[in-house]
Amino acid sequence: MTVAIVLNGEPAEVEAGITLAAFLENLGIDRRRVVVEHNRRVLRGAELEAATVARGDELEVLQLVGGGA
Amino acid sequence: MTVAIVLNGEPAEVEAGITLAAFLENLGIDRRRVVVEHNRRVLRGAELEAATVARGDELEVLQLVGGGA
Amino acid sequence: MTVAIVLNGEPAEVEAGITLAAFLENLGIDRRRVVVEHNRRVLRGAELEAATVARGDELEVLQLVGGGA
Amino acid sequence: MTVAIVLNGEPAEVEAGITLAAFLENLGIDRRRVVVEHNRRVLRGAELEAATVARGDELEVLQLVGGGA
Amino acid sequence: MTTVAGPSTLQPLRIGAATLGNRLIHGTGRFPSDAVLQACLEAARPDLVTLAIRRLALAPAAPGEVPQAPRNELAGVDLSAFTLLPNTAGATTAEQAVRLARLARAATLGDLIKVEVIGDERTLLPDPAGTLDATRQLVREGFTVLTYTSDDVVLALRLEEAGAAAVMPGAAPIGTTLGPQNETNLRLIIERLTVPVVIDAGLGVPSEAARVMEWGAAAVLVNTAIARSRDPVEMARAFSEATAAGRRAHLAGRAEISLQAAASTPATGVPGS
Amino acid sequence: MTTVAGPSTLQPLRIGAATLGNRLIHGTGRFPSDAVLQACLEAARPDLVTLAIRRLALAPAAPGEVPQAPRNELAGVDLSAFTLLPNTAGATTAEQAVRLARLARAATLGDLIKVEVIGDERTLLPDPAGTLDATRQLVREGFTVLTYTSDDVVLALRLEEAGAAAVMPGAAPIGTTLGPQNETNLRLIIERLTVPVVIDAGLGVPSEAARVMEWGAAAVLVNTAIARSRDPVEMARAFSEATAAGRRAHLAGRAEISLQAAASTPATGVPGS
Amino acid sequence: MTTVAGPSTLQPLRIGAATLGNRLIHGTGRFPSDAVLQACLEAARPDLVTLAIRRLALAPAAPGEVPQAPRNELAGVDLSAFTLLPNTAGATTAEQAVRLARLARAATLGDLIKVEVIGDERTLLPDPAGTLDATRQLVREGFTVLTYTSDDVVLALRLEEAGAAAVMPGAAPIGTTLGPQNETNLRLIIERLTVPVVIDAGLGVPSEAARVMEWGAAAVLVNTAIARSRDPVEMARAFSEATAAGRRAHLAGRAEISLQAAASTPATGVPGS
Amino acid sequence: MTTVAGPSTLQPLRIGAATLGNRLIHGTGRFPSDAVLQACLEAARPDLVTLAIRRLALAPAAPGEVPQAPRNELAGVDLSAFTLLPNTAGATTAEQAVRLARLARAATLGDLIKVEVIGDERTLLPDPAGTLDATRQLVREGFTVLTYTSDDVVLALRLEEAGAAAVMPGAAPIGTTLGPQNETNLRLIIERLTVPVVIDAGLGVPSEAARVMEWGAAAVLVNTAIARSRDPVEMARAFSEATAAGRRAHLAGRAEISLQAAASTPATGVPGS
Repeated sequence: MTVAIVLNGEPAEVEAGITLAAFLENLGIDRRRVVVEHNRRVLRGAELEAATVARGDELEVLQLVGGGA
Repeated sequence: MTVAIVLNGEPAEVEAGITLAAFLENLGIDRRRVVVEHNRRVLRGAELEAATVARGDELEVLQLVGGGA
Repeated sequence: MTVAIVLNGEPAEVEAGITLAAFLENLGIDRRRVVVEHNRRVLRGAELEAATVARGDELEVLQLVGGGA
Repeated sequence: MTVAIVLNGEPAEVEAGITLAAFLENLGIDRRRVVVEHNRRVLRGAELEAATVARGDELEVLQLVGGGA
Repeated sequence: MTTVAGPSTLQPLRIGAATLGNRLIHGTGRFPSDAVLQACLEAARPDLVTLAIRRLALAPAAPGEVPQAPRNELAGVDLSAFTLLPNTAGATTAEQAVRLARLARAATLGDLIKVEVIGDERTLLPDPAGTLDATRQLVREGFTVLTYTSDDVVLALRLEEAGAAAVMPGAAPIGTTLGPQNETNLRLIIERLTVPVVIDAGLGVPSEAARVMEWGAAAVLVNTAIARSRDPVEMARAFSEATAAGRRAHLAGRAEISLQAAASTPATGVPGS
Repeated sequence: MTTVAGPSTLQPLRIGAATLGNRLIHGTGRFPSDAVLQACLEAARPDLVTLAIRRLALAPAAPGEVPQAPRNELAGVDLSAFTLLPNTAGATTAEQAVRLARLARAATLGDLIKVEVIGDERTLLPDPAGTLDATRQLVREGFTVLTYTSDDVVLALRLEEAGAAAVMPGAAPIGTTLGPQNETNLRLIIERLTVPVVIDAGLGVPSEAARVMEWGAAAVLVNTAIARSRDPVEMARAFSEATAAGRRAHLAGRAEISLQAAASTPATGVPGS
Repeated sequence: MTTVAGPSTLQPLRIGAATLGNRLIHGTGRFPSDAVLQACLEAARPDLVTLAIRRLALAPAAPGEVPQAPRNELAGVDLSAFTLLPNTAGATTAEQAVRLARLARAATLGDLIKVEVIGDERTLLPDPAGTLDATRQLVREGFTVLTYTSDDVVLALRLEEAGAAAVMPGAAPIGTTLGPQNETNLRLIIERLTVPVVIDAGLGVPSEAARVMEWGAAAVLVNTAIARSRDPVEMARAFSEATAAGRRAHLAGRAEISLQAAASTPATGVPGS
Repeated sequence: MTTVAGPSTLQPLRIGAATLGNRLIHGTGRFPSDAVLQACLEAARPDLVTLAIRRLALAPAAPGEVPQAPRNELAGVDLSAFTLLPNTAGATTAEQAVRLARLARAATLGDLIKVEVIGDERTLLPDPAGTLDATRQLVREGFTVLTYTSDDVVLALRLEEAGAAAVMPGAAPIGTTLGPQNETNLRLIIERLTVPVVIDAGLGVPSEAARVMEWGAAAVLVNTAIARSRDPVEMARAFSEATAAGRRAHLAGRAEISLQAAASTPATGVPGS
């Protein structure tokens, strides 16, 4: 069963109750290279194991990119 | 009898109950060349005849001066 | 009979012995609007009546034009 | 016996017939640190041994100094 | 012949109720005397004149005497020919500026106000937040607000959004007469805003007034550069002429800059060449 | 009252037999048409007008026909109101310049000549040696010589020593309209020379004319910046105004630059401060 | 002999936990490739490197496939040698900047943040109010805040009062490489602030980096001028050298400007003179 | 990976027999002491060093005593590591310059000569005719001539035609440290000449050395700006670094100036935007 969330500003369907750690792993994303915001709260390290996704969640997955000004 | 007021930021004694028009006249000030603020309210024209001075009033008498920036 | 001269830097044939005044008139040139150099000598006014063209002469006919720098 | 010369633009008396090498030595000047012009001719090395001073000579003794522009 | 050189007239600038045929706004401070100021105004013939509002100096009276108000420096000046633009100079907060503006409205019987909120006593440069707040408040109270500001482009945009009738970026710090310091920003402000942009503060010589007018400024405000000239009257006249010349040049459109030299005289037809 | 603002008149500049009430010297090349040029002259009202001398184009006549001279671009222009300043433009040697000057004297019936000896076809910058030689020769022949030169200070001094009646350093390469490139040198030339210094070539906008006049230049020569404006007539007028404004400002004396800000409005007497 | 020329070392700059031996802060955007960026960093050897934070691009997966994250442009770059300065670029409000800053803290495991709140999409110039609000909020949250701002002097003072660890006025609009536009304001900011002033945005060539360092800037941030050079690696090296040279010159103190020429060679002792 | 950042070496400049790995030519006049000069040379490590030639001061001897030559200011300086570039400073005519050059050749045992013929004692600006004549004569005598000149473009072309091995336009009058006054002319000279162009005289700070090198100058000559710094040794080092940085930047090619702002950080992918 999947639930509807907003992922990086776009509607997405994800497995209900999945941890964020597992979600990233499923997408093939290296956790050490991204930073995750879950419902406007930034998650760090072990918090990704604990947090699970629920219907309507807002999820942001970001990374460092080149930039100057 | 006089009352203590604040006139242009300085303590002053003025005749109790005097109208602002009379007050200016006593000082030899031409009403048409000044603008008066009475307890933070700007008075115009005939209002000077009506307004009277009471203890603790704040009175400002200002004029246009040269200026640019 | 004509003779070969150099007119404004170009070879030209003109009537032998013609005065410069007549030469200009033949070309339809208003004498008051030009200045004439005859063999490197600038001619003024009446000199145009006196000077005649001979074989090999260098003749320059110039005028004022727009200019600044 | 001395003769009058012009040394660096000033009148001077020097021993008649002295060589330029000896002249410099008498003044305590290290030949390697100066350059000498004798009657507008620049002398080099051994020429100082050969050249002798005569009445009316113009002698310039110069050196390198700090400079930029 | 299609081009005829008749007398040329420049369109006036309108800001609220004010109409500026002459786009030189003339200050009235720091003049050697009121006589000189009067003569300057007659020479420059501005339409809009700035002034300030200050406490009347009430001389302490000796016992039994009536206190005397000292002579006002504007006393000898006939201001009736001009539209008056009082400023809020002296204010360091939005509140002070609003208070001064209300007093100025009563004194001039007009709605024009030049908002000035100083943020730094050393440079007399404006306070961004206070300037914006005062502008908003005075627009709400129905004033025609002309706001003195820095050359910050975004702040100028915000002032326009806040309802300023004109935005007045400084060329350089007040009173320095250093001339325009940031051509890029001043031109960006002129280009981006819809309301008139008046270059205020720091102009030093008439050529600088002409220059900013050529960029498209709607008007200039000049005070110290006139008042502190050796000959203020002739300088006032010169600023007036130069401002008009700059406006005219802006409308005419400058010749394109060429990095290649080009003779203005024909290259051919030279004898002996 | 000691200062009175009556109508102000600027003293004219005299160079040889020429008298310049208007210190804008107006060029006549590169205009869109003779009608536009005529209108510009009516708008700017210069006293001194430059022009050049060139071979009459003698169209080759068909057999049996009289050859026709093409219409001269100055044909429709009434030059009678102006003093004429012919130039030697086109010359690349002193000899050519002298030859053109003699022809110009016959054509204009005047002794004024603007010496111009170009040393580089790409930049049209003047040849120092040729310029100096031509100046010397023409002074000897009794001309009133105004010499176009670079911004080289020593060369300008040498031209004065050679007898030039005026020295005309370029602001920038001819026709570029880049504006004054070397303030230091131009000001040094103005300061060091006794004869009038006329800024020639490369001015782009009226504010630049005003600026060099403020430095103390005696006059400016403008051609391309007017001729290539979108509206040459209004631009001519603007240059005329700005030149006068700059002269006036020079005489009035600029306010001293202050690195410290200074209010033009009194600092005291502000309520609530 | 009192002066000895041993090897010279410049004191490092400290901003919060960061120590900058090299006062060139190096950007990482707009490079032709990550290989070129890596080479630039090796050539310039900066201590502090800026970067940004952005959404991971999550490619839509075909049915039954795992979606692929595209290659990150920083992938091949070893950032371990540098202190990281993430920015809030992309924010147009204080709220967005704060959100990006929190994410950046998690991503870099550091407290340094470069606040950037854009107020105008066309010029990318900063929003005064949003910039100040974001600075205040992030200081409260314990960040070491370096704030990008305009050349507005009073705003810079307010940012210092708000607790900014460094203030970063732009030389010119971001990405233009126009170089410093307002020397007066930049120098006033440097002079008036106690915290380090870092010149950010708009520098175009190494000489401009040297110039602002000579004025007393604490550091410079350069990105586009390196990334868009024909040879970014050599340009990175040149900026690094020029920044150090400018710092050194600032400390050494410039020779006083003389309006009078003065020979560096003795005037006397010349034969035949 | 195609771009590798190995150590970078700049190609040396050759002028006659001289090879300049370091493109800073170092002057030796006006230093506080020979010890400081020595330390500067050790810090800057130039290849080419200028000096002058002057009459030995022959102190008048008391009767019976040998006159003493005073200590030479270069006495404590080891010049053996450098190629020497004597100048003809002090000359005001071509003849004097030629005479000094011949003496310098004997003194330095080299053919390099910097021609300098001053045309004006107040500004120390060069005499065009004398400069050109001296150059011609010394080229004929087999010297490698580097000629100091003004920023006059045509004169620079003539000097190249006359056989100068390098042409050295001044940035500003000698000793002023005003920095480059005429970018247009200096760049034209650099662009038009085939021989190396060395910017001489008037540079004030290292950023200006970098700037003219960025334009494509082959080298710079600096004296007063180092000698009159508060810390000449560090200033010498800074000029050396900045000159190299400017050269490197010239070769790398500057990023194109954009009048449109452009973010160096990606515009998309910002949360909450």
